[in-house]
Amino acid sequence: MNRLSVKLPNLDLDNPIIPASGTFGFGYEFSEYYDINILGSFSFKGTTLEKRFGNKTPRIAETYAGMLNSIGLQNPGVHDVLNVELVKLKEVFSKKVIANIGGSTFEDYIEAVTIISQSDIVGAIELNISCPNVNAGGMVFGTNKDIAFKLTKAVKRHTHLPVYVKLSPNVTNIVEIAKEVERAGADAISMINTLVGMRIDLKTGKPILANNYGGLSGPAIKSVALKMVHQVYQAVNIPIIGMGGIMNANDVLEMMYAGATAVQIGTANLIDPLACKNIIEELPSVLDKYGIKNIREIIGRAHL
Amino acid sequence: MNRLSVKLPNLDLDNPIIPASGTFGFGYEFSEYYDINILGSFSFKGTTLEKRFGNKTPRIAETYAGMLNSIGLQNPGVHDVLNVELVKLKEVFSKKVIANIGGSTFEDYIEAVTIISQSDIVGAIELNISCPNVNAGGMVFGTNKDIAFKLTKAVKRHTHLPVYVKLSPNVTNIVEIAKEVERAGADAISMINTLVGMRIDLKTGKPILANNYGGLSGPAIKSVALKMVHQVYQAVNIPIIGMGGIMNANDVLEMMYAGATAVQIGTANLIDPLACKNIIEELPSVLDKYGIKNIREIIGRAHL
Amino acid sequence: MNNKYLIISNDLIAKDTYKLIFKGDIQKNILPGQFINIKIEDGYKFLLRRPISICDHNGNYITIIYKILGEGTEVLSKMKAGEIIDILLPLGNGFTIMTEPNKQLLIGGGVGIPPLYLLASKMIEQRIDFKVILGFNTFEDIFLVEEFKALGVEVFVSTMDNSFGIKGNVMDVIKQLNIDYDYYYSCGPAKMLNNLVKTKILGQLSFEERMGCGFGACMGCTCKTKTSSKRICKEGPVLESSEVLVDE
Amino acid sequence: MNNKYLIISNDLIAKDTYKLIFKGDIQKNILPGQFINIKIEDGYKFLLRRPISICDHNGNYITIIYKILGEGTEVLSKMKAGEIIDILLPLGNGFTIMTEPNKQLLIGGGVGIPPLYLLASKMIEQRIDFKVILGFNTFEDIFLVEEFKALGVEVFVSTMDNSFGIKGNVMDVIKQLNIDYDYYYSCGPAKMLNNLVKTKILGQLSFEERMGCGFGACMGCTCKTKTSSKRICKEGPVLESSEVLVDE
Ligand SMILES: Cc1cc2nc3c(=O)[nH]c(=O)nc-3n(C[C@H](O)[C@H](O)[C@H](O)COP(=O)(O)OP(=O)(O)OC[C@H]3O[C@@H](n4cnc5c(N)ncnc54)[C@H](O)[C@@H]3O)c2cc1C
Ligand SMILES: Cc1cc2nc3c(=O)[nH]c(=O)nc-3n(C[C@H](O)[C@H](O)[C@H](O)COP(=O)(O)OP(=O)(O)OC[C@H]3O[C@@H](n4cnc5c(N)ncnc54)[C@H](O)[C@@H]3O)c2cc1C
Ligand SMILES: Cc1cc2nc3c(=O)[nH]c(=O)nc-3n(C[C@H](O)[C@H](O)[C@H](O)COP(=O)(O)O)c2cc1C
Ligand SMILES: Cc1cc2nc3c(=O)[nH]c(=O)nc-3n(C[C@H](O)[C@H](O)[C@H](O)COP(=O)(O)O)c2cc1C
Ligand code: FES
Ligand code: FES
Repeated sequence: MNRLSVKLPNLDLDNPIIPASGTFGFGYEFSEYYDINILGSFSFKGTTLEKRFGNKTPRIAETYAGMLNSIGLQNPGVHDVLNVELVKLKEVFSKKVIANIGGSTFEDYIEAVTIISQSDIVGAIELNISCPNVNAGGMVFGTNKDIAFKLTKAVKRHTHLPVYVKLSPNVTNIVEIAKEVERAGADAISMINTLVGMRIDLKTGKPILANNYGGLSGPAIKSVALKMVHQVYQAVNIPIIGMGGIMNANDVLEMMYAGATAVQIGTANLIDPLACKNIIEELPSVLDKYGIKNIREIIGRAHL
Repeated sequence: MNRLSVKLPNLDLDNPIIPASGTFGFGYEFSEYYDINILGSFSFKGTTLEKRFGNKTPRIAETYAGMLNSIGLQNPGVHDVLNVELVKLKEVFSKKVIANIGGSTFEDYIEAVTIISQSDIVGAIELNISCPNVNAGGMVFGTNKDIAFKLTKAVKRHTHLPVYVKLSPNVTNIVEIAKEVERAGADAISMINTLVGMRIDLKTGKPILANNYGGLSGPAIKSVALKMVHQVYQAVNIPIIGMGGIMNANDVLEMMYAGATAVQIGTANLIDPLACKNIIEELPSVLDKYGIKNIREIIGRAHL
Repeated sequence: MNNKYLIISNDLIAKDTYKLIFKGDIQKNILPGQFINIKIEDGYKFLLRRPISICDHNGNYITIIYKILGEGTEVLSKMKAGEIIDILLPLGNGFTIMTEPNKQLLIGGGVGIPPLYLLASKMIEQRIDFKVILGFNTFEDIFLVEEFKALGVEVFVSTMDNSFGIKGNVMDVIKQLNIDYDYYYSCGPAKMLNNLVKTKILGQLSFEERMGCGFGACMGCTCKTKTSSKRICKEGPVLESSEVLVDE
Repeated sequence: MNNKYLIISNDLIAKDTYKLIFKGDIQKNILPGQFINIKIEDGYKFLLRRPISICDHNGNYITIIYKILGEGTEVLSKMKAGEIIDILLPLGNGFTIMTEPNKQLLIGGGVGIPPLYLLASKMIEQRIDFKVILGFNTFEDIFLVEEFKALGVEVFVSTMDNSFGIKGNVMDVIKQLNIDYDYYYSCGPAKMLNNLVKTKILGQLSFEERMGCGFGACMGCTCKTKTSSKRICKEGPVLESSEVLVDE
């Protein structure tokens, strides 16, 4: 085993770097920039049962050290993802991917999960119960521990794949929700999705986003993500995939020290399409710098 | 009335600029830098019934576009604040101030409020139910709507002064809490206190803050604060004092567009002791730039 | 992939408007109407890149023209020859030059004008006949007019305040001078583009949208067309008039 | 108040260690042991200022010596003569020079050494007799030794790895050379300061703490003393040994 490899339920990763859902499309377009097979895995764009256009534009605003998005789960629907997108992906990617699934009702989630589970390149389901940009479902499910429990349990019954549940940071007590989804059978926890924020255009006096509010991501949220991963690590026994503002290899280490087994990189991909490649290449020398032989040994180090 | 003046319950402000609690001490030390009488008002360091040393150091960490603090309400106790600090302040400041009061129990809060209400330079109480850095009371009170309701109601009975309640952003539903404190008789809402975050030292592998977690403030949280102010503005009828990441006059406008009647400036004071002075001086030209005659007309403009 | 480029010059050419020339190892084919995406600084104050159209391209040199519109472009305007900037390029689809129509028009408004310059050069190379209409707000805003003329094409200029050329916008020019055209290429304010689509005459229009990535990854810039949805940064910024949904 | 200063020079003087001289309208009285607080850049990547001790002061010129310890000091090390930096100064209480004791010692460790240089100069001006002990990790880290010698005082140097001078830390120097002293001024690693306090000999010690503001506003740097609590940035960084709580 190489010094960068880590294990998630049903996924053996060559390294802990996973592009985050929504910031890497369905992956194949990034092979214009580099051979994406160097990635640990990747989480594809949030997919729903039916095709969705998403919200009106503007969907993007900038804020200090962060960005807001209100995409609203634009995606071609799970059938097209299975039959078109993942087929294109297979031509350039030989590893397993993580299927990020959203929905408005329990039935939607279950059906989408059932369908995507047929794909032989999907290694795990990432249950997105934390999208702040949709009216029904999404974050509403992820901010209520009982719904989160029930949905996780229901989805688990409909797939042979491990289910990673992606949590929202927009809650009073994320530990409580993490424990509930663990109890419901979740195999791992992905955290954090975006915080909710807004920007206002001083010239027009109107919110910049057509949808008013959007999800805040990028360096601005890193310390919040670290704290929540650190907290949840103490409360659950399943692995955590940490994310939020990771921009470089140092940030990867910090997130793993907090308790993450692997990390996802979101916003950084949008600013530099080579971000994940650069981070993977940077990692060995950063490990050397801190005298770390093997990246697995640092998971949760801040708790020692 | 000048074009910058605004009104809060019992406070007529020459301008909407108020240094935020915890970032301006008890004010008088800033008169080394400028005549603090130019301020709208100011909110003094969170004061508790008894004297408090606060948490162990390190109490400060930096993060992208933000800082973490875990001061833990260090203050000399309400008696010394009344008899020493405010006496020194009166020598250099001729306006009314806002008394930021913290506590661990209902009794603490009530007694501290009763005592500080005797001061003739205190114009309003700011009930801090959102400090993330204390074990008992603090944020625990501010994240539970029933406790927030009861505490506000109890405090209201013990002071002739208006009570502004300072809310925590670390909640699933801030609107719900804002409505409850309004129902309990709050005269205004101050928001937001800090988000909770952490940083880890890569060399030692330990959290940088002795207390592990701290409150995140500064530009990183501005978009979150704007969104919460915007939401609460739609739900309550009492004025909002907005804060979170305001660094310049543009940020002031944006916060007032979102719905704030006045603003507090926190972290900016720490980086530049002249921050509030600069912002006050910048305001008229920024109003001119956007064709605003009078700053009162922009409160809540983003809702039109 | 090395995204570093050397600034050759960065000069004020009209009110708040700058012309920046940079140089680098530009291996790729550049089409008129494509854009670049600039990282304003290394830090995270301006986290996102700023999209700017390619105005001219010559071997390893690219020219852009941009207006100070906010804080990012303001910082950009202060950069000096000799400094290095981080740019992704070329992005987007670009204009497709049509050879059939014989009364073609290039219609540009304000900072929508720059991409039409490279288009005009290419059309001249292909010996296509066309006219150019450029609309500005006021005399002080005017730029690139001389350069278009130097290409040897007929150029009509309008200003909203009648401080130069014909009074009004580009549509007023067409009406007043009774310009006859059977195809157009356009870039400019959304309202102008919308009015052009309404004419039902066929053409290509370049749109602006707030972008997360600029290269197709985030779905931040998607717009609905008559038949599908398109990412302005990838399947755009140039759309055919026949597919554009009109804003009534 | 204008916090802008001009960098005169910024040179590598030992491993990862830089000497920066800047100039400005320095009206205020500067005491040895006081510090400055530097804004590394305009943006918000490094939001907080970096505190660095004043090493030397001469009219409108101030010298600091700093080590690259993280990202902020790394960026600082790349700044060049002619650039402007934003600095708050002077901050903190500084050392109080004692005239009574007649076997005084200046004890510095690593990047704690710089403030002792200005102190030494002032003590010489006041014709006070003293010796200097400077501790480093290794030969490559050594700086300022020649400058101290040039003041005409006796200087003892130690290195942990025995690559230069006496082997060990400053306490080892005192023991080995049997140096007799009745008062000291010290700045250096927390452990060294703690050991000095334990000797029970009287002296002044300069402490480091992570700071929010550096000028007393945030209570970020408070430490407990025997009788009260003090802000390292305001009632410190220099504390008297008699008030310091020992860490056992
Ligand atoms: C495909 C394309 C081509 C463009 N070509 C040109 C050109 O050739 N010349 C020129 O002057 N301008 C052009 N623009 C507009 C230019 O991108 C904006 O003026 C610029 O991004 C403003 O940045 P700022 O930091 O000054 O403004 P801010 O308002 O401070 O920027 C904040 C955020 O909003 C975005 N933003 C603000 N206004 C716009 C806008 N109109 N379009 C897209 N994003 C915006 C910024 O990119 C940034 O992410 C083009 C835009 C697009 C999409
Ligand atoms: C009163 C005082 C005087 C000092 N004098 C000197 C000096 O003369 N020469 C010198 O080389 N160093 C000195 N230091 C230490 C210097 O402040 C830190 O090395 C520097 O802040 C590190 O910044 P960074 O961005 O490189 O590190 P980072 O780790 O990236 O900084 C992150 C944050 O932590 C703070 N921080 C990190 N280490 C320290 C530290 N040891 N002390 C205080 N804050 C820290 C930074 O200021 C910043 O806010 C002094 C510190 C204090 C408190
Ligand atoms: C443009 C954009 C689109 C996103 N879409 C999704 C999505 O479809 N599903 C999901 O679970 N998270 C989505 N996210 C959240 C990210 O996966 C990630 O949780 C978040 O951005 C924090 O990581 P970062 O700070 O590295 O960006 C999206 C984020 C961005 C910026
Ligand atoms: C060092 C520090 C100390 C603080 N102490 C208090 C406090 O005592 N009481 C309180 O209500 N808020 C306190 N706060 C929170 C601020 O008043 C303010 O709500 C928060 O910092 C957000 O504003 P900003 O981003 O402008 O700093 C403190 C903040 C900082 C940075
Ligand atoms: S801006 Fe990201 S897809 Fe177009
Ligand atoms: S650093 Fe703010 S009080 Fe000392």
